[in-house]
Amino acid sequence: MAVPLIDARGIVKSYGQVEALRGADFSLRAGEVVALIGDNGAGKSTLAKILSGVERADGGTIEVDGEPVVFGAVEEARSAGIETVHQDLALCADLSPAGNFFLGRERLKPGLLGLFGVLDNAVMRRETQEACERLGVRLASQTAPVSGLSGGQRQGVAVARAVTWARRVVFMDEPTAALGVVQTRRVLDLIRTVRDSGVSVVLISHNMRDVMAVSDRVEVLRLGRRVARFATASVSMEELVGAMTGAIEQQESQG
Amino acid sequence: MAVPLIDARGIVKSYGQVEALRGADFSLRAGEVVALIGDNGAGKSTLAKILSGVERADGGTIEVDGEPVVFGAVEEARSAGIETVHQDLALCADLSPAGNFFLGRERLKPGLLGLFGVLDNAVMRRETQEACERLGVRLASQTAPVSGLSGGQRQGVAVARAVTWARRVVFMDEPTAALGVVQTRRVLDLIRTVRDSGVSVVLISHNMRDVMAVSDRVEVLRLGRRVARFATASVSMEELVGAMTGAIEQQESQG
Amino acid sequence: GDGGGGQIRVTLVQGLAGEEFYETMACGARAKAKELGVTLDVQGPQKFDPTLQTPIVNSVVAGKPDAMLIAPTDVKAMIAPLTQAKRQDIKIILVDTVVEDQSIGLSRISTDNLKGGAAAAKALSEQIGGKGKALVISTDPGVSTVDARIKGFEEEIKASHPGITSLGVQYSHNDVGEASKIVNAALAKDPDLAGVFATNLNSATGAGSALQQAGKLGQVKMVGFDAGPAQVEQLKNGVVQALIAQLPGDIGAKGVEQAVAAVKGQQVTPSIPTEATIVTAGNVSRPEVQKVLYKAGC
Amino acid sequence: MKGVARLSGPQVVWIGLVLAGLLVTFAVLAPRSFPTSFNLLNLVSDAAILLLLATGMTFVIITAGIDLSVGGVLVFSAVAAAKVIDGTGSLALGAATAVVTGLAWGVLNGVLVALGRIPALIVTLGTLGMSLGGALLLTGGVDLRAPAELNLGLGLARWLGVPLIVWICAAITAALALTLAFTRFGRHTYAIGSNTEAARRGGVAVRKHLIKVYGLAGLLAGLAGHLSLAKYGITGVSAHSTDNLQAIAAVVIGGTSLFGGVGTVTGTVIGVFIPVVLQNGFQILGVRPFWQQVVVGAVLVAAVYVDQWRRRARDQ
Amino acid sequence: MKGVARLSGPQVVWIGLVLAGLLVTFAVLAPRSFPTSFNLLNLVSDAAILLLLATGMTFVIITAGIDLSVGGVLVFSAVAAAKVIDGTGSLALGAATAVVTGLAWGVLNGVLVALGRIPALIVTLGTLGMSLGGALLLTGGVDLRAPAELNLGLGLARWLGVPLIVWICAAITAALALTLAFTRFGRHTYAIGSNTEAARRGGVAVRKHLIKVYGLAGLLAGLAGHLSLAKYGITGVSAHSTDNLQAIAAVVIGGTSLFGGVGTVTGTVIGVFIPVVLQNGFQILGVRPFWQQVVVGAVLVAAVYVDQWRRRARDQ
Ligand SMILES: Nc1ncnc2c1ncn2[C@@H]1O[C@H](COP(=O)(O)OP(=O)(O)OP(=O)(O)O)[C@@H](O)[C@H]1O
Ligand SMILES: Nc1ncnc2c1ncn2[C@@H]1O[C@H](COP(=O)(O)OP(=O)(O)OP(=O)(O)O)[C@@H](O)[C@H]1O
Ligand SMILES: O[C@@H]1[C@H](O)[C@H](O)CO[C@H]1O
Ligand SMILES: [Mg+2]
Ligand SMILES: [Mg+2]
Repeated sequence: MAVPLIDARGIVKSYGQVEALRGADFSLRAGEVVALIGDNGAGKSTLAKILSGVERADGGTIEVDGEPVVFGAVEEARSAGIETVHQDLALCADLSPAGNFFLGRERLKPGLLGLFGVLDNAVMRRETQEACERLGVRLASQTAPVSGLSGGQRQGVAVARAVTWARRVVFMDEPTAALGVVQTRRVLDLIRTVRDSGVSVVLISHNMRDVMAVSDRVEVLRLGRRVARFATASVSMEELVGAMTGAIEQQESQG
Repeated sequence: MAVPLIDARGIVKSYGQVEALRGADFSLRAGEVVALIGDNGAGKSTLAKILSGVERADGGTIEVDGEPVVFGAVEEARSAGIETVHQDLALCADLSPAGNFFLGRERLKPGLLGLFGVLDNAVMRRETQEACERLGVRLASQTAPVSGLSGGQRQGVAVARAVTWARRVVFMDEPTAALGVVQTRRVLDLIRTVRDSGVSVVLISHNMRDVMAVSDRVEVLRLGRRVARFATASVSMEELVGAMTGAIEQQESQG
Repeated sequence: GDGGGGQIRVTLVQGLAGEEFYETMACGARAKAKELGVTLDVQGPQKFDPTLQTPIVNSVVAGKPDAMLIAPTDVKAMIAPLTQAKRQDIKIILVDTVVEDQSIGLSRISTDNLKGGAAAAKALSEQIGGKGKALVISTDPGVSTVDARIKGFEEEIKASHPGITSLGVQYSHNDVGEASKIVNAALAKDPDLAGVFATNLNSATGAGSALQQAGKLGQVKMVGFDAGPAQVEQLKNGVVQALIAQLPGDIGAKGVEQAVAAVKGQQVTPSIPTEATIVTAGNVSRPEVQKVLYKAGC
Repeated sequence: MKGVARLSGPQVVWIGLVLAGLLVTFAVLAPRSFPTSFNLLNLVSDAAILLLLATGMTFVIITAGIDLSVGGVLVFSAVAAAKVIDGTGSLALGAATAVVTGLAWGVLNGVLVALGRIPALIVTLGTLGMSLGGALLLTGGVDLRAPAELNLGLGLARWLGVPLIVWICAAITAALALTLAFTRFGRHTYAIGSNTEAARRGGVAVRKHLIKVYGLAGLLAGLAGHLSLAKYGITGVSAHSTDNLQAIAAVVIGGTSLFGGVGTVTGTVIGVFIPVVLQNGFQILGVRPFWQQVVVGAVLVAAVYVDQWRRRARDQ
Repeated sequence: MKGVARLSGPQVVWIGLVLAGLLVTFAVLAPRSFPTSFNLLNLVSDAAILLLLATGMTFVIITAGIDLSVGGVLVFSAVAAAKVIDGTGSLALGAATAVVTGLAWGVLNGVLVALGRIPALIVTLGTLGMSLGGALLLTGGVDLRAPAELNLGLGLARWLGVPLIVWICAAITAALALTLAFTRFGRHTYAIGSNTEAARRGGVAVRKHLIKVYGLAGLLAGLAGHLSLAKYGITGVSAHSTDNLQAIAAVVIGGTSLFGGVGTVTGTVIGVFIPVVLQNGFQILGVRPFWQQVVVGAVLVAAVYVDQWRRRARDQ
């Protein structure tokens, strides 16, 4: 079997007194969609933050392509091809949708102006608009700051951004929580498209129907530990809920 | 037929160039659960904010119990018995769950200390914990600020707060977006319980299954206008989606 | 002090640290202290302000020197901390300024700022031929030394120079740029402005710059206070026409002499008035005037 | 235990240790001058009036506001008190005038901030100019003297060997520390600074509360004016231009964020004493004034760095 | 059109109208003194150096930071330049020294803020003391004179009748206004102030950028030091204690939020001129100094109120 793309073992993370992760494992292969599920407060977002370089683990090891890594900063995870849709979206409220979409990857004007760092706002606006429309998200104004967007519009921008830039893995922490019916369907389609293009997807979601619909495998977190892993094809919704709530305990089997 | 509890007509609201509401109508009777649905950016949250006194409409009329009202401030809506779970939750990140739960309604110590405005933190903590647990939301620490809570835990606090204090109406803007499977189920149950106790519920949600499960009626917003209303019992999910996306147009009929 | 038989320890508390007048005073005091073989510490607040000077006096007193030279920043507010110092048996010598309580200060060595202001008025009157509009630029109201100079200036104008119209005082908050703005606006309002009395260095610098920019140097006459190297340079460049020089170095040296005498139980002189000299381009190179110019560091 | 935590918060522990470290260092370096009751009493007495200003500032900054006007309000109140005492001969009336005048300026600040929605920085910069200018108009630019009964009475009075002014400032600071930590008033102060919009939606009367908070800061500045009149015997029209920055610095050193929502009065108390102790210590050690400026600046940064660093370490 | 909007933002329109209103009012009230080319040129010339400081401060405040050290850095750089010119006789070397010295102080601020994570207020309060104390140590507390070539050369030089110093400050301000509005550097500045964490997660090198921003503010303060040396002919060791507050006030009057994320250099330019025009106008009208303080304070608050109020009206 090929080396996993990401293999995290025994990840520990505490915030003051609260132990968010108590030795969590997680693995992901190239080109697969893995759903990461668990009850509220199970540690899913914390794990996603650690694996995308936003937070540092207190303990445990992370390997990417079999090589141990320590993500000291987001840039390092990003240059490893990892993008993330955070649950809290992490947008700059005062910037426009395009400003957020291209944040840290701004397009510059061609020629001399570009050398001075002058932004090509027209191009960035157009590309942002296209990416959002692909998700069915309509933006009333392209220049107004995102603080004026509706919840779903904001989430659309964040999802479109991550999907556009990811080269190897995209973490999606509740990417459809605020999206409308149509937009949600489009995101699920997009997840499949992305996977088909070779990028792995980690989907964090409380919507079991969505999980069943797009994932290849499911990993279940409970109280900061991985308590079960399933192939989606061979698991029922009841089993998933049981694993999350602790009604069903599965022995950890190394995959 | 009885006078509606809330009857809003022709509500208009613009933010700069963006017209969020372009003459929206909405009505709600005592003791019913009405789902307010619509595409992203349709104006649902804006309407909820206006009806709960958070924002002021640019035009249109609002009647409560048949009397025209102008909510100049949140306090006025609150004293009319209206509570709201906002989509952005509106919690004070630096306060504890109990601090948020009792914000503006703090419990004071009995006796002399109370006259000095001294808080009864123990009681507030206990009651907050109980209210959250009723929703299945576990809080690791009762004294830590809510900035450290997971997305679902925060939402749990906000929902528990609104439900506890509402006397006549509770607006719930995507109350289960971040909640786990069990917690979502509990909230739906709670909506029914609340309704049975005589409090009306306005549920804003993109989850059509939840809408079908708990609502008595559905009102559909599209591009800032009400475009359809249905009795839940006699509508299909396809019809709802059609109305939201504009595939199905319904003549406005006065209910 | 602590050491009993050891060296005599004296502390000088300036009215304002980092100001040429007081730094020159410190130089004079240091040289004298070296000559007499006593230890000298220098402290001073960052503003001429009793609320800032009080904690400094308290700290100095906690260190129990044998004597303290101090330029009190207020005639009244500094009485309380100095009384405390006196009770700790520290010999107090007042330099440059004084307090109202006559029992404080075994010796008082001070310039008469009132007289200095009057001298400035005379000098300015002479420069502008006894007639025209005159503007005063000061730092902040409530600084006793500067207030005294203004008072002396205005009284002298009123009493003996009927041809001069006083335009009153403007305050620069001791900011060069502010002083420049003030003079600019004054020139816009009164293009026939004849003279400026700048009560300290920063006021003179800002005013001078404004006059220079407006091409009015020499046309509008200026009299400044204090005679540090920068001011003398201004005098030589024709930015100011006269300076009122005090004798800070002398004051410092005499202060140390008196302090040592007091500690040793010898006779002290209760009051030593010091002179204010008018320095002009005409007399600046004379040796007796050279002597009163302030030293640039030591 | 919980009560103590609320009063000081974990962040106060480290900065408190920094202060303790400074005290020990100076005591070791100057054993015969620094740790004397004479010196420590002077330290406390020099810090007392600033403490009042900084305590008011703590409330203001926790609401994510700022008050640059305190020095001007202090002076204006002192002038008003001096005039009233002069006119009526009543010390009590003078004290009342100072307090009421301060309150009035504070309420004006609060109204402009809360109802006018003008940035607090601009409002209080404006009222700083207005109050100082006003004080100068009242006095003609000349410092007024306090009547001797005040200067020699309240100004010198002691109880158990400690100046009465210190007792007054300490008592008020303590009462306000408790208010901030344990009462509804304090809770609403934190809520507004944490998220004004959420506080409003939660039903906190945000505007009214802001007016009260700025009013409190003004009232304390007014009282500080009276005490300063008693202590120094003058109104000090030119002496308070850096009070605002000193108070703000004390609040921030004490762990309160300029962005609001967090902070304690206990932290502020420590924040008041760190610069005061540094200056006193270096003066006693005989460090030259220019070096003092350099060293105090450097140690201040280092002290807050230690604080931040230890806090972060704890959070991991 | 979009470009213009980005440069100034809608908020600048109203405060710009307020400034225009003030100019017109004074011109009408004092037609023979105020609107003369002599006076207007003086206004511009008085504001030029502050403009540099305020422009640097604009970048800093948009990142939700603050820089109290500008006055100290200005003085330190002026002293360094004066010493170097004195030693080497080279004016160019002096200018370079001032700029590099300012940059160094700014980078120190940036490093302490970005890497040390110490609140910017404390860092820059510390470096304010350090730079001022350092300047005093270098000069022994005695103001240094600029060499005559500088004072009479750059200090007096004009081009098209306008002082060269004004041209320099205007050109730099314009370049930085464009940088903030149209370049990646500006975009990242806004992003950090808007939401540091989101900027970090988005891959903006937050720390490096903050160091650059504080470095820029320091560099501008250094240059301001050199220009001030040329203009006033003196290092002004005691003359710049209110520079920081003046610059901050200008930035906030110009519509930049102390909480970061929004603001423009164009607004700051207007914010620099409003107090300058007020002061000049009232002095020309013959308003007495103490009244000036009162009236300037009141009009300042009113001006920003009009601005806020009109902006809100527009938003409805
Ligand atoms: N910054 C923080 N400070 C303190 N505690 C935190 C912080 N972040 C997370 N926690 C705690 O860690 C635990 C796990 O949080 P996390 O956000 O990872 O949960 P989650 O599985 O994503 O839950 P949800 O489904 O509700 O989003 C929670 O108990 C939470 O309170
Ligand atoms: N404060 C604001 N400033 C500017 N525009 C706003 C503001 N609030 C809402 N809008 C705009 O109004 C429209 C309606 O927004 P609203 O939040 O009401 O939508 P919604 O129906 O709740 O959408 P969602 O399902 O995504 O939450 C959107 O186009 C949004 O961009
Ligand atoms: O001459 C000096 C100064 O210039 C200072 O400003 C106050 O005290 C004086 O005596
Ligand atoms: Mg989560
Ligand atoms: Mg919404």
